[in-house]
Amino acid sequence: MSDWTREEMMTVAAARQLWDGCVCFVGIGLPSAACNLARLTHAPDVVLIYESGTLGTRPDVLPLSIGDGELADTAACVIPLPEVFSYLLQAGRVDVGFLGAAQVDRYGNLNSTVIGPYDAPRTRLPGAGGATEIAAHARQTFVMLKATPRSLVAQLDFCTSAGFLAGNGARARTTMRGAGPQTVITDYGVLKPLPETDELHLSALFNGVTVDEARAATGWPLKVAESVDTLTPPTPIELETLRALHARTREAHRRPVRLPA
Amino acid sequence: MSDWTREEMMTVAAARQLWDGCVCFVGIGLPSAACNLARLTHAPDVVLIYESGTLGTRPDVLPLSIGDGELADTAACVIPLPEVFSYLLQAGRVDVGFLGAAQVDRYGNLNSTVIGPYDAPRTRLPGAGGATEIAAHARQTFVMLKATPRSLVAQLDFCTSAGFLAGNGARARTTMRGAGPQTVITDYGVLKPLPETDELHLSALFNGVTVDEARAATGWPLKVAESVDTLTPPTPIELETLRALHARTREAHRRPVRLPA
Amino acid sequence: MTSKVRTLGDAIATHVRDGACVALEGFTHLIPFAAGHEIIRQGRRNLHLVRMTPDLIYDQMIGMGCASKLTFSWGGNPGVGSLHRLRDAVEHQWPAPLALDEHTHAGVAAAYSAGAAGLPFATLRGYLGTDLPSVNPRIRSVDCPFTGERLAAVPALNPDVTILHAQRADRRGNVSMHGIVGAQREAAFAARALIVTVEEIVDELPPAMNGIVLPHWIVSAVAQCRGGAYPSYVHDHYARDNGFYQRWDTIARERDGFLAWMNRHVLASRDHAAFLASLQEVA
Amino acid sequence: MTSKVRTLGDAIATHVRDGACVALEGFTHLIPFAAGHEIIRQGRRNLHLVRMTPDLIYDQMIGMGCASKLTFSWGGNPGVGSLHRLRDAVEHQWPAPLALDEHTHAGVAAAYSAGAAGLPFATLRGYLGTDLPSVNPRIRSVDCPFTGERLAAVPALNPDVTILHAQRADRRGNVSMHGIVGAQREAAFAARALIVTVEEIVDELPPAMNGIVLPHWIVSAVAQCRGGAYPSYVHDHYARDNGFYQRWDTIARERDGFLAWMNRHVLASRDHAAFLASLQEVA
Repeated sequence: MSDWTREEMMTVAAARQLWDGCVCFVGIGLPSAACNLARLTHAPDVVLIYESGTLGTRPDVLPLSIGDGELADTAACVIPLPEVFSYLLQAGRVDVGFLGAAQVDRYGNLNSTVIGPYDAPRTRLPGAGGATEIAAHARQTFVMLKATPRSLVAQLDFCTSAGFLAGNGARARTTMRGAGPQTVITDYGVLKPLPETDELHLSALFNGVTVDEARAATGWPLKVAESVDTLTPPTPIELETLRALHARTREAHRRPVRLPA
Repeated sequence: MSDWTREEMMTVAAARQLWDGCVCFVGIGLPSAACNLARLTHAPDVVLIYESGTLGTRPDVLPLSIGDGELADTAACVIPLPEVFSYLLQAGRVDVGFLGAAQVDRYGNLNSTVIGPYDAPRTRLPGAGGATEIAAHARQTFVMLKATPRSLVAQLDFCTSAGFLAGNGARARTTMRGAGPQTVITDYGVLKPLPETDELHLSALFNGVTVDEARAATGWPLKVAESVDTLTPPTPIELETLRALHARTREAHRRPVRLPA
Repeated sequence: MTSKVRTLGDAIATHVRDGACVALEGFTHLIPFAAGHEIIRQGRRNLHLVRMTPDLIYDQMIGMGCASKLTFSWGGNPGVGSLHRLRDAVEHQWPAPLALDEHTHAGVAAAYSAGAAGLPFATLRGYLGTDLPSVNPRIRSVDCPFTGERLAAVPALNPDVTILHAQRADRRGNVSMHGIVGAQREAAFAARALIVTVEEIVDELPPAMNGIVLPHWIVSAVAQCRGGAYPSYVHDHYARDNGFYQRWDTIARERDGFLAWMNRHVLASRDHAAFLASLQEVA
Repeated sequence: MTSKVRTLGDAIATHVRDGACVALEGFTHLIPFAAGHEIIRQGRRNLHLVRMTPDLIYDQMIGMGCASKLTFSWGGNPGVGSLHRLRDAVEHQWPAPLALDEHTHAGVAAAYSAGAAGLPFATLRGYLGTDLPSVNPRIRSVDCPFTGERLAAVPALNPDVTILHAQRADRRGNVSMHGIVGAQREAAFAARALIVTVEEIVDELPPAMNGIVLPHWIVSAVAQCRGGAYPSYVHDHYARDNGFYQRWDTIARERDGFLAWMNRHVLASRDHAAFLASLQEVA
């Protein structure tokens, strides 16, 4: 159990950020694993909201899509999608939103729209979905992505979701109510915004990762905290719970689906 | 069965205006009796919507309030009140709205707000409720009220719900989509708007009522159609159905209510 | 797990302050009578009451001097007639003047929805061709930035406290309701604090799928209060006491008779159970 | 009683014309695949497709040349990756250019809601600090007439036709659905015509209380189509075929392979039952 992957550590690091009872807007993939890991370990009363309108859902296995049937079956209730965005997000009723992106810049702004020019894209990405308003309205957001100089970039190709905009308090001067990206979890460690400038800097490293490695994976000159924490590796309970969750999920999704007759 | 009251004739006259399948926004009192009479006679598929959000309801007895439990039990579905006004009325999804009022003027404008000045009322009435937007958005409206020179007035004390405004096409020049009050059913007969001026004129009388009686009960100089129809008295089936409905209603509402323990 | 269960007295004392903007919502069904009586007993003053259909409980609160302002769209005794205490306040300023912020159902419904959605105003095709905008400066207009069309605008309603009655809650504060729901969900999401009285408190509500649930993190307190909506009704629990609504017309017609009734049945009763028992004595 | 029951072929032929604005809604659950295939079979062109989450069925319609414009907020294969046919249309104009009207989920949801409510535009706190307004002239602003605050505005969405899949309908055209419902009700009320495919048609639906019903007078046609949401799912009927979503990534990656698959399984199949049978042959 002492061996763990970087992806497992990302998930564990994200799960630890959640507190019991917090209301959390969950995305598919790593965030979904992290949120359910938190629920199955230290935060049994975390409230998980999937974009599909399932509130307070408690799936036994991880959903493959944001709208799997099990999310509806185990939810406190299922609400229409317009209400998810108006009554919950826009009204400031969500504590934490999780976001991923193709690109993040040093102020935590995100691109999930295009690589290259909008009108003649090199790569057309899926687009904003819920991210733009999660970024604006969740009381805080956590960003999760694997770090490369092409994902942690000096300049976004397109701004899909606002972080701290140009930094130095620019976000606080808008009508956005959420506090923005307070934690960026990469596969080398954790970035956090600096108090004055809002610039993301290296706050903590995974066990066994060096500052140089972090700098090499970051597309801007990465500022480093005076004392960089080293994150506690996954505990046996965290690792067991996460692996059991993944095993249950693989097992469930291996079951063949019969075509409707 | 050949004896009938003026109130019964009002109800029957209103019921006959409804066609099978029409979508009808129902008010409590005479309109509710008229709509259910239509449903129980010539219009079994009339869709009754009560303001409380009960759609396609089929009560066995007349409700005393707009939100009686039986309306919910027998409804196709119950929707939230904001949707009644936005998705149904405002969106033009209602064929007929029924309105009552304390005062109606010659252009079918209605007052249900105050008698006397608004800031120092002689009589404070309940107010608009749903009437203002029913008057604006139902494809057409039917108005029901007992006629006296104090209810059919030359000048409203307050305009709560728009009819034809100042007449002569004034309503058609607004953004209101409904065609306005196409029929006013009083306890002497039926008024309808004239094509050019929009002024309400006497179109039909109850059997046994004279034009002079109608004029005396109207607070403005009432114009009279070249040939005034006489409405067919209630048929035996109409009268039997209506009286049975009222009898069932009285019986149901006589049952004592036990206080919750 | 944090319990949201409180006594009704505690919930009102904690969340309803003098001068607060308070919405006791309910559309014929699920009207929070017990909570209104508790506000009267605790002697709250200068409340800004909000409700689409102020009915008997608001007549009682206004007549007992709790309110200085009313936002509403229809103020009557449904199927019976006038609210005499509301009329007395408006027509003769008794027991105190009552400022009116008068709308239509569509306007209040839109204003609650905007409040629930965290928007500062609501847009509607409303108030067209009427005198209401001329007596209410809170009815304004906005132009569509695409078509140029002029529409009505009303400010969002965000009560300091919304109070509802419902069928069930769990200890965590999740609330389950069914039947006619009026604008209660919107008034709940729009509120800064939310108190819900319920017929029954259970350990944990089952998953509700598309059923109506007020999720616990928008609920400030739940209080068990059997019969808490009487004389209105609770679907699948008890029926509306239409006779009481009719009798109220007589009880409330004169100031003295009204005060005597309120003293005997509301003020002299410790809580809602005692209130219901006092009515049994009369019957 | 007028029956609204039609064959799917008739319903599409009657209501979906070349150049129409069409929304096939569904959020992971209840995606109207069978109806999309029928549109492809009938060879519709120049459609303006609308959907929050264009997924495989829109990938297929775009790749088969049905569409010239797309209003959307997230275009991917959920949990898998890209929609290759959508990307090919945007990146290389194959088989035809595709104009984008790009929004966020909150924006499309608000635009459907405004359309359902008969309003010309929707207001939201949206698109803040992003590049989206700079590439989409249909994202504008409106000032609150009470606070002066500037908010985003989007034009209402009123599709010529909305197409949904649901669990049940009755002959009159009332439709009953449950589970995850996305923005389907709003898209239904916003539409000028509404087609619903269902797993089952019954003589008369029972009273639904607070359940989700599309009332018959907003429904243009209902068509029975078992399995009509496959490879998405229908709560209480069949599960999502996650494997198909994964295989689609390979099928749709190259133009030739895509066209061969569409020819064999969609164009060569008379209807949805034949489509499902053709997949069985492969398996």
